[in-house]
Amino acid sequence: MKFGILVNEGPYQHQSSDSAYMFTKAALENGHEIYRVFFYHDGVNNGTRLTVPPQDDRHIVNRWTELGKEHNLDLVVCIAAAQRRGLLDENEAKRQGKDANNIAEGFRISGLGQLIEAGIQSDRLVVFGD
Amino acid sequence: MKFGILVNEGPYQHQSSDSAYMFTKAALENGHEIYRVFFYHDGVNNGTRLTVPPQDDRHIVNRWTELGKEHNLDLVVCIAAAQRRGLLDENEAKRQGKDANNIAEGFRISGLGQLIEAGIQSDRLVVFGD
Amino acid sequence: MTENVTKKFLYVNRKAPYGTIYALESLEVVLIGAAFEQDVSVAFIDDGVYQLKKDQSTDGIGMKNFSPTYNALGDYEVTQIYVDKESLDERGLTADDLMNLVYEDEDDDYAEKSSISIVNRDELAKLMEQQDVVLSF
Amino acid sequence: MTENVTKKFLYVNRKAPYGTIYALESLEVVLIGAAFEQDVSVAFIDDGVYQLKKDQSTDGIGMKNFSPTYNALGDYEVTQIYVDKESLDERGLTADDLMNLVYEDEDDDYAEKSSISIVNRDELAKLMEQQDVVLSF
Amino acid sequence: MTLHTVNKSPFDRNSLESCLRLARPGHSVLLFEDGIYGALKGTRFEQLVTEAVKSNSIYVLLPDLEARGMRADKVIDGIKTVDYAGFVNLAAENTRVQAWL
Amino acid sequence: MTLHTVNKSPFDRNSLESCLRLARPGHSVLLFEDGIYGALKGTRFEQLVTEAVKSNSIYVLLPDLEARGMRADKVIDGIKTVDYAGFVNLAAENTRVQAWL
Repeated sequence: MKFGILVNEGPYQHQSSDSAYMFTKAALENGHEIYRVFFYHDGVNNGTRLTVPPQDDRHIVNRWTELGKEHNLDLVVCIAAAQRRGLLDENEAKRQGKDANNIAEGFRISGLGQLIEAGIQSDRLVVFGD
Repeated sequence: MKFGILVNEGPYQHQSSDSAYMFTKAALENGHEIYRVFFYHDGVNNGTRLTVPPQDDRHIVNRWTELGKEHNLDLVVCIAAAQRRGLLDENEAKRQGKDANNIAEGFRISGLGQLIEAGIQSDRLVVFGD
Repeated sequence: MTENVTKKFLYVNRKAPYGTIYALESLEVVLIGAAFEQDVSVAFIDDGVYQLKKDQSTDGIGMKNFSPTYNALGDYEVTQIYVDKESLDERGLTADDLMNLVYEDEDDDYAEKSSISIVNRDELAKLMEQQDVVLSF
Repeated sequence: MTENVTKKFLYVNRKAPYGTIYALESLEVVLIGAAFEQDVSVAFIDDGVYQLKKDQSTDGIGMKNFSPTYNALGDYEVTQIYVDKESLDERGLTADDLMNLVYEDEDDDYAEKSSISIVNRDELAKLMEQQDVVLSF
Repeated sequence: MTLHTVNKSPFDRNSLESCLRLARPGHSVLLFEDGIYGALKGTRFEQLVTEAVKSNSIYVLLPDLEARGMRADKVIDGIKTVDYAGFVNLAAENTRVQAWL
Repeated sequence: MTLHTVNKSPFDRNSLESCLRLARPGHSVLLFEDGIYGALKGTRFEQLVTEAVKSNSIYVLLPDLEARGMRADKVIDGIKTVDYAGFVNLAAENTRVQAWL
């Protein structure tokens, strides 16, 4: 079965990102497919490569990147939400005249249409938020 | 009277940062002093220079920077909370081996002791959060 | 862009405007989603009903008043807007307190009709059960 | 670092652990604050009382179990921990459900004593009213 | 005296009820952000707040009220409206500010 | 059939009550994250949830329960515990998943 995942909160502040990760991992382990993980609202902050969590804690961003690499996941950060919150890739930084970008490996920035598309193409859409 | 301000949430997702700004501005306009504005939890995300909000919306980060410049405010981002969430200045980026930083003008990164100190030195500490 | 599938989408709004951004960013999803020609409904439950309160005026808080954008829903052919009656009741609100959201009915000589249906618990529960995709904000 | 002022600090915890980070980051403030030699109290109210539930085991959720850190409070001379009785009651919890937080009383031959006081509404309200600084998480 | 601040809707969160349970007589309570919904007539919480007005000074932040399409005439009798400067004054006049997050 | 998910404490938020009001008989409800507090015996919400068990299948996520120091024997009779794989199964078995955020 094909799942779409929506993550509405950033890393560490709320458990939503942890729960979404555990759900996604369990779905993959049980033979399901993940059509897309879409990061919206503060969820876009899951896609920054600048986090340095304490060494005895989980690394939420790297965990997504690694799961993504292993299973060829489509990790999509909403562009409108990302602009409000300061999450940029190289192209966006250039386009907005910013001197740095902070997107993590394995994430890509795209429009809200990708969320609707995930709703259409997935058998189930599961939402994690506050 | 000397106020200390604590901001616990990031920009745009919650009104906390807006309310804290409006309160701080009103306090200054009414002749009070702001000892320090301390950004904790997701509040650290108020200190990123990479946001690009829609043109017809307020620019929360720049607004803090400008108010800070005008009134010589001490805008302090908690280092531990900032590390978890990916908010770095140049020194921190170097120290952590990161290839970019994202702190905005007028903010500085420091320890939680600065919050306690704000509690000790201010006449009133006002907390804005979720 | 996508296969030619039509699904029933429901957007569920349970949060008040301005205190958090969910209401605004939910509306942005609904507007973008309208381009996909799905069967779209929007529900306002609990504090979500406050999103439709008329006379919003945000000058004093320095935030953008996005409530006029709800008026655009009709032009985007988002015409099925459901408001939970119990949520209105416990807030002391009636239909008169809400913005008058309308659309032009193509099948009825472009007559202007209200997009808002005030529904009871049972009607709302049934509506939810008919959906393919439920997006919660 | 600071002038030689002693103030009464109260940390108010009203949120459950793990669902959000407030409990953990509040505890970090309390520990750092302990170095400032202020008069520190910590209150647990509403879902905050769940922070002190014993037997926490986070292996299954992949998050760090930070509950053992509460045991360090006594060593940091944070010995005034107040738990709201009404909050325990409506959750069906008693003192036995909580971690046994203790400190060694210097003034009583280092006898081990409980840091936790279970207080009623009136005691808690009075405690709050005695503070110079109230930090809420 | 304490200024208590409540920024969440009483329908969504328990912070207003918790605040009113633990605020002492004579204390002030400011309702702002989504907390303003607790100040309104006709809601399920009207009685609770009307009762509180008898022993506490209750304030509501007008800019937050107006943002949400409400006006001062919708506010429960005895609740006073303030602007941000009034919020600052309340924080200064009281001995401490306690936020009910 | 719908799988409803509730991730907040019923003491803090209204999402459990709202979910149970609008879930239809036969629907499933999963309590996870801070939502697990709604599954416990002895709380102010026990009766509400015990009543719901009669018409709905209620589940609680065991890893979230254990993280918070609770065990399966504290759970209201009739509520079933699941792990993340069980959560995935529930999402797959039902026609849709509705989150009560």
